[in-house]
Amino acid sequence: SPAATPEPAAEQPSAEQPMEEPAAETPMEEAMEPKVVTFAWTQEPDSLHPFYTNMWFSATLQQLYLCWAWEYDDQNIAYPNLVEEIPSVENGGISDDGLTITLTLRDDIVWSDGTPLTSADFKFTYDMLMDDANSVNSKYPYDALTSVEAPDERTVVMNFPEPFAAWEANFWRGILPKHILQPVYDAEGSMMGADWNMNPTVGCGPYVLDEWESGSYMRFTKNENYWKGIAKIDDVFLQFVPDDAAQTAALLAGDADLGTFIPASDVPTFQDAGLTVFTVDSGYAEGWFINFREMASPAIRDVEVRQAIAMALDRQAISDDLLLGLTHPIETLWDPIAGGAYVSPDIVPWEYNPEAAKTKLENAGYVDSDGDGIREDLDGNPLVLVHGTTIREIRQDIQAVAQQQLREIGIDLAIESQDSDIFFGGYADGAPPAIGEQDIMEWSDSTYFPDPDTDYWLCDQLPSEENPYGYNYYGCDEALDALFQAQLVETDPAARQAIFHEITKYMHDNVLWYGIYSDPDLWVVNSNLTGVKFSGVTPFYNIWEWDFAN
Amino acid sequence: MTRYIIRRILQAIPLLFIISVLLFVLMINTGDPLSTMGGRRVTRPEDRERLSRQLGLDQPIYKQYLFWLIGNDWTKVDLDGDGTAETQGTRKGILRGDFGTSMVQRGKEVTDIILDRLPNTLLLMIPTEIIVIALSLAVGVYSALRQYSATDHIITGLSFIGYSMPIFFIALVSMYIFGVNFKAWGLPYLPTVGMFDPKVGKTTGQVIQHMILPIFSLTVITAAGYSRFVRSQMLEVISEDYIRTARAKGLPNRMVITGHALKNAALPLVTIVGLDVPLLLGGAVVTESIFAWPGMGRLFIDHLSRSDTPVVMGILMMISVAVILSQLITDIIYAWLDPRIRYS
Amino acid sequence: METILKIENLEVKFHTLGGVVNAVNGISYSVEAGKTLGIVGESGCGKSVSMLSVMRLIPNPPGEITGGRILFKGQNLLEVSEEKMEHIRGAEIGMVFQDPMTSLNPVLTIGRQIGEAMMVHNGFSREQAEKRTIELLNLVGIANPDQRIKEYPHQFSGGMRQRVGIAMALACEPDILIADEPTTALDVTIQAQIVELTKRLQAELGMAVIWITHDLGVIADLADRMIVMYAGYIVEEADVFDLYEKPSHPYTLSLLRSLPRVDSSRGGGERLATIPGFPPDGVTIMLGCPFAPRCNFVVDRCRLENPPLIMVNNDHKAACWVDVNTGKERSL
Amino acid sequence: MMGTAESDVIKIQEEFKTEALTPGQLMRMRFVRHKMAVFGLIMLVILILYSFGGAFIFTEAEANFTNTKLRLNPPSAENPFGTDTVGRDILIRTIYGGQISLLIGLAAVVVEVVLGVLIGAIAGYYGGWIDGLLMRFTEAMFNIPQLFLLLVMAKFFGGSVPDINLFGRQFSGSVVVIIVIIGLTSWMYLARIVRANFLSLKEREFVLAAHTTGTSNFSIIFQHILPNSIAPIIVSGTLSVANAILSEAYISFLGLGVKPPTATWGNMLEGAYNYVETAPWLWIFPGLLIVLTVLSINFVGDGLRDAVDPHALVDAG
Amino acid sequence: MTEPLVQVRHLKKYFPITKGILIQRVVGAVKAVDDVSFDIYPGETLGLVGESGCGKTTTGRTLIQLYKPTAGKVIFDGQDLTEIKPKTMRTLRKHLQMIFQDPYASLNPRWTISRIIGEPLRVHTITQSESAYLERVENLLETVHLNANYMNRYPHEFSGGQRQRIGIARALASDPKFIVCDEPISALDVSIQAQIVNLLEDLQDQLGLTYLFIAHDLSMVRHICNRVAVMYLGAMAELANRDDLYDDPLHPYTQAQLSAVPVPDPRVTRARKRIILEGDPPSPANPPPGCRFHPRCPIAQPHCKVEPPVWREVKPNHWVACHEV
Ligand SMILES: Nc1ncnc2c1ncn2[C@@H]1O[C@H](COP(=O)(O)OP(=O)(O)OP(=O)(O)O)[C@@H](O)[C@H]1O
Ligand SMILES: Nc1ncnc2c1ncn2[C@@H]1O[C@H](COP(=O)(O)OP(=O)(O)OP(=O)(O)O)[C@@H](O)[C@H]1O
Ligand SMILES: [Mg+2]
Ligand SMILES: [Mg+2]
Repeated sequence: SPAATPEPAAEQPSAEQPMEEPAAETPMEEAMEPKVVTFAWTQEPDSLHPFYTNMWFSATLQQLYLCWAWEYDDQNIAYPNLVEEIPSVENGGISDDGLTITLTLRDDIVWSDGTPLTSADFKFTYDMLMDDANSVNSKYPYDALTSVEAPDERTVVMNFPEPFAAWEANFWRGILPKHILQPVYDAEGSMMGADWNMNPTVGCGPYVLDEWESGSYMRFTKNENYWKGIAKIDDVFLQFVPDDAAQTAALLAGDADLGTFIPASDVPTFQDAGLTVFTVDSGYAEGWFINFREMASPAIRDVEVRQAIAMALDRQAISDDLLLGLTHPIETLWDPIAGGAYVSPDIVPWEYNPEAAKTKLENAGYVDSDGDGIREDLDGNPLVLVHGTTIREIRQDIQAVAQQQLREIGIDLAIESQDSDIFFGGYADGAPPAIGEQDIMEWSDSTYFPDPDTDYWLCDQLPSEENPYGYNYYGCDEALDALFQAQLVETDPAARQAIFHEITKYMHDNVLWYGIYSDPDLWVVNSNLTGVKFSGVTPFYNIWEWDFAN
Repeated sequence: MTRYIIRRILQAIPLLFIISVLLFVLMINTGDPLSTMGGRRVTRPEDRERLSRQLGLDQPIYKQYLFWLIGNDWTKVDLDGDGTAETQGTRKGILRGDFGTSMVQRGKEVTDIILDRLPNTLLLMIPTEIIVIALSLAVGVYSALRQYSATDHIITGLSFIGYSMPIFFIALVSMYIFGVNFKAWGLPYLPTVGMFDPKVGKTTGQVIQHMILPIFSLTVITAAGYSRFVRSQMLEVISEDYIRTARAKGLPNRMVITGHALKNAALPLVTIVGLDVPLLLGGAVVTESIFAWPGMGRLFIDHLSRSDTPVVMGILMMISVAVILSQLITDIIYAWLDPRIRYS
Repeated sequence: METILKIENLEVKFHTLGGVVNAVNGISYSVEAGKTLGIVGESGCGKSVSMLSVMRLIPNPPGEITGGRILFKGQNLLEVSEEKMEHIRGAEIGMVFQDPMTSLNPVLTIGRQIGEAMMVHNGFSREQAEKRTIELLNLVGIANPDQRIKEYPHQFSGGMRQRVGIAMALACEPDILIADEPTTALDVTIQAQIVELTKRLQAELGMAVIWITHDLGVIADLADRMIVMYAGYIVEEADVFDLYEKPSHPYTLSLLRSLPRVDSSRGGGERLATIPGFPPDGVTIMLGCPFAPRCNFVVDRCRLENPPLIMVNNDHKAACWVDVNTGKERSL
Repeated sequence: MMGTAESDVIKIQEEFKTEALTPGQLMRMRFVRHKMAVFGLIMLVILILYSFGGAFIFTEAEANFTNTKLRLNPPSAENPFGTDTVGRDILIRTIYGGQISLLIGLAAVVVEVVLGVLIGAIAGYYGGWIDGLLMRFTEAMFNIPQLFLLLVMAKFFGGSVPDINLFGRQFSGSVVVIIVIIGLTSWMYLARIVRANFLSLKEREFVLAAHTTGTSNFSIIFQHILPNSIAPIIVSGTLSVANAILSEAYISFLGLGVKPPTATWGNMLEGAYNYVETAPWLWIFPGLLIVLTVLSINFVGDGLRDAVDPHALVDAG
Repeated sequence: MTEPLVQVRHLKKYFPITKGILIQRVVGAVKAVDDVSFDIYPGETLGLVGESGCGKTTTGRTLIQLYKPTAGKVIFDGQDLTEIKPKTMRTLRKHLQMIFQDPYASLNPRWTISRIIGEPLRVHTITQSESAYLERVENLLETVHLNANYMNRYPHEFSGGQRQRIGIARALASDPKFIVCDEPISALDVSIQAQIVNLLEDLQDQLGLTYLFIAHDLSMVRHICNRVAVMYLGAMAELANRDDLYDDPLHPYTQAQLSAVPVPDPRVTRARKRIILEGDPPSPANPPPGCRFHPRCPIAQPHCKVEPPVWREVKPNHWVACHEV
């Protein structure tokens, strides 16, 4: 992707200039006129408490007002933030048996109100997460620990019952300020109702929340106590816009300096208008999850049919026409992760070849015996598959295209779409994917990015009466299950990579997951901003370095 | 009168009960607020199971309703999933003024969420309603008095069109003309989204500018219906016997219209307005969505789409109460204006 | 005797979907000052329409006065300006309507409704009007008038409302009071009250009264002169005693014969005389006399030529080719 | 003597009986004089021809034919109404969308009328506590703004509904859902009208006469009262069609309506505000068709109302 | 004297005034008919007169069980109608018919004449075949002097008088013994009233019918009835043979009523002495205590205000409810 690699470094020096120029003319006014960067935000965060929201539009903001133990750079490589260094076997941070991880905190880290940030805050964070009274959104991965200890102010010790390969990508994403929340917890028995959740005016990021007017805007102002250096831009202003069109308009008009989740179709317009577009891999991939459970259509459980489908969809056209070439077709869920390091090099991508697909179906015994254009199996059952997805324009567009292209090879795709809270509802709610009503399910998903782990295909995650919330909507494949179980406890990176090569090859060739396109984050930024970099994990990791060029 | 009011309020209780049960059952069986809690990923089963217990979503529906209605501070709840309820509940229930807390904005009081938005909605709706009433009275009466004149035909035609137009269409068209095209033609154009331009800040001038298009759209639609109503009322009234009596007394036409016809014709409008006013609290869902007005309508849509039962129920119950109160107030105003009711 | 209202060849039509209704077909008569004229006729024969024409209150559309003159104190009311007409209505001609339930404005006080005409026509102040209103209510026999002027029509019974209607019509002391079936909706005992009241008021105030009714009993009590209408025509006009003694039109004659009387038993078994058939609908244009199809005295001429009002006796006119006393065709 | 007199009566009556206009004739006359109603009727016929006749020129496959290369083309000779986000021809989609929109309008009203008439009739006829209960329920439904109720219901029924096959065509199951929920949320007004009508008709003397005769309640309801309530039901039903079409448009506009690939005028507008500036043809054409249809139906409904209402003022124009 | 065909004993009909929504509370009652007793003999016409709202219609309708009586008995042909089973009542209905006041409202506008007239035939399966049915309808039309060719027309094609004949034909269809005529002529034009009255009289002669003739036109009642009952505010004031009542009314209300009736003869009517009653009748929801008539009565005495008068037979066949007679 051409726009993916801007050269922000080159612009760094120029950042100095505006500071001086106006200062010389009107020093008073310059001091009073704050520098504000405006974000056009199409979804209003529901909460700013890191454990009460998983909303992307909220989590993304955490680098503004919170801090993680380690964060990720624009290559999605972790670098130490609150810790001296990232634990490893080599530096002794990880015990040889992989059951203990020890963190050593920096000595200069403080909360925005000046209170030092210590291991007590880490321990408090763990305690809060584990306390049922708090009803946090997710206890993962902390429920995999046996305990967290804080032997001294700067040491945090994590104890595991068994090795946990994916620790780096999952722990210590946001530390809670004990001195703020402990009193609330003590008073109310829970931190759920704390004012801080919506109004985190104390944090440890480069900014702190200043004001949030529901439905309108949110303003962050710089943290004067930020230990890495005070941010150059005074305020970050989030303007909530109702939809993509409003966002586009605001960006084009210069009313906003930054926008995200823009429709691909608007990208050329932005580029023409001189705005910078960043394409940042965040591990997400749009794909078809195939249902090969026993309630699925017999046809979709036939590998030949799946392979035929894989050859029948012109994914390149979708990327080129519907997504204006901003992305590309992919083969596995792991394509966007670590530069594809987990994808088997032996994979041969599925080519768009309707004729071959037809032949494949023909050979597998699916012929159109009644001349209606739809093939039937040997028993005369027509080849009808149900494709479901959530309500989103691009997905519904892809459905329409797929329906037509599959019809060309004689497969009738019945398409349906639901609101995501219904689509992803549990087994007990009768949600279509959970109960296995749909043969093909499309959405965009990721692993525990940047870690390749996922437990979607584990056999014990099959939804059922007993396990109503199980989220393996696809099926249990013993071989695949074994591979996924093995990588989970494999702490040697190379060995783990090898397992994933096996997984990806197996899933690709059997078409258990069919990739449509890589789903990177798109950021549109005012070209006047300097120092702008994005990470796929911690997008605003260096926002304190951003500034306005003249 | 006080007895009448008390009786009416008592009568409202079963009504509200039916409404709340109906809506609650619909909402509880609609989508799962937990399913989207994982953000862009599907929520983990362990978390779902735990949260549904901790938020009480695993309870049978009648219990959920009961807790919503009267709270659960009289009983214990099982937070840790060991099967024994050990923690004292904290909810007070809607009857004691506790609308609960939002599911998706965990910990945030529904009351606060609503109160954040209500002023914005009222800011849009009250001027609209005032303009609509004034406009439709003027237009309706004028049109009725000149029945079958060219002006009447034009007004009737226009009001039919306004009445038949989905609000989103007029909103889009007005956006397209006054926002997009006026800008393109270099004319002074109107802002199309939000309440104010963040660059300028939330000044009165800004807010007024941003109110113009939504109010315009709402007015076109509502005034069309109202003015048709006023016109037909007026036509009906001027064919009444008592108008003939007034004419037979030799009153000049103007007095007949203003002194005798207008009050009778405008009276039924009170009922219509009374029916509509509470709906204003709900905001114009569509208008607010299109113009990005941070009001109740958008709040409703946002929380409905995430199955946030407490907030959705809060909004709907607030509107229902408002509807009932407003019917009561309408009756009182009507009685005050209409002697036939006042003295019976 | 002074004639204050003279109607000449009045013609009124209504344009309806079913066709043009000829409601009034060229009627002429006059009203003398201080006297009571009774107009009787069946429903739909044009009684109300002819009176509303005098007030120029025919709803237009669909109604239209297509011909004739209405001379009130010498001026043709069909030609005066609307403003002038407003001064005549209420001030010089008062009108009482049939249905006391609907002809008062439900949302205005009785006091206001009676008083406003005086404020308009006589230039009274509010206080003056109120004072006079109280007097008027006293006059029409409503107790506690100073209380009741603050009340609304629905707080009055039917008979009371009709009294209010009369007070309203009399407010500006008109020269003519037109009463359009003012007692039809009322019970006999109440009817008797209103009749007595009207007689008393006429004696006190000396205005002319036009009393429309279809009840030949009530009018016998009240009228000085009588007009009988049928299908938009006047078929007979006479002094009241003359008319009942010597009805000269077959319609009047049969009507009187078909009425039972409360004061005498005609004994069991005696049948009432009947008028066969039913009145015409006003749309169908008929050749000849409109009553011919129902008439016992019908002769050939009746079916061809509509008879004019003929003086049959001194001051007694009838529109019939036949002399009902002899049963013979008149020689005209 | 009596015999002859009375037979004369008959003879004379027959002779002079003018052909009275039947109520039906009068209604037709009043309707035809209502110029806007006639205009509405003609427009409606044109719109129906457009939606159903158009199907003889274009196939449904063409309506759903995607060509990603033709994405968002403005109106041109090949695509008179332009193309949508996946390159489908908007003209053809409005034809097929029109069928569904009109179908929804009509079918929803059938649901509405059945519910409204049933509830209104029972409440009005039996009165007492049955009436109290039903009317309380009606009032409760009335108290929730219709759009809100529609949205909640659309959500409630928004799970997976299998496609249906009708007249040899495949429809998204959500069409049925939308029909049902529009019907479920709009019967209250009709129920009130019917109830009021029943309340007044049941006291009418011909109904009392039927009671005197010993006629059963069932016959009284269905043979005496209901046929006499038809006029207001038809008027209200006609106007409801317009409302149902609008309701469909509203919920589809908000994304809770009929699911693709089945097009409706409403769901063609979904997300239209994203294209106010960039692709106005995407929303102008279906939007205009909705306005025209609703307008025409409202005209016709208004004409019908005047036609059946004997109190309606006589139109001189 | 022969046995009465209908015996009405202490008949009461109160219409509850209710308030409340789910649970209807009765807060009062319109005492439309309050303790009324009288007999109707076979073959006679009993007139029932009184001011508007005094309960005439309610009496008639309660009598034939269109309204369920609040209390009292109605004995028809030896059977107490208030106690028999609904099913028996339905079969009995063919003997009890009613003619209504408003000829426009009393015929179903959507039914043809033959269907209207034939409804009792079908309900009581009086005619077995379609041809018998048609024949009977034709007969009935002829009985009321209407052309049988009109059978397939609709009510709107007829004038008021003709419609009233259709109503009468329907009432006759099931061969009733007893017909309640509720102001059958008051909506008709003067020139038509006599036609209908004559028809009713002829039918009575031919078919031996018994009528309860409700009217407010005292002149017509005098013409058609054998006996006359006067009602005031839900109760009986006086009941006597026609000439007794008209020539020698005992109750002050009857006297006032009779004196108020205008006579279509100027000489007579102007010579008559009128008793003009003060005020209007009170509301039946809240009747005055004691004698209901006392507030308007010219001869009221103090005890009239407290004590309700007894319904008594002061002369043979002359009943009255007044303290002062
Ligand atoms: N507004 C109107 N539109 C159409 N026709 C009318 C109207 N007013 C009166 N007519 C017709 O004019 C004719 C005369 O009516 P008018 O009201 O004068 O009768 P009437 O003698 O007063 O009868 P009633 O005793 O019923 O009051 C009738 O045939 C009637 O149908
Ligand atoms: N169905 C009913 N519900 C409540 N009140 C009723 C009902 N029917 C009659 N009434 C009341 O009962 C009283 C007697 O009414 P009814 O109709 O019997 O009088 P009426 O003598 O027949 O009068 P009219 O001469 O006007 O027909 C009136 O006050 C009336 O309002
Ligand atoms: Mg009249
Ligand atoms: Mg009656």
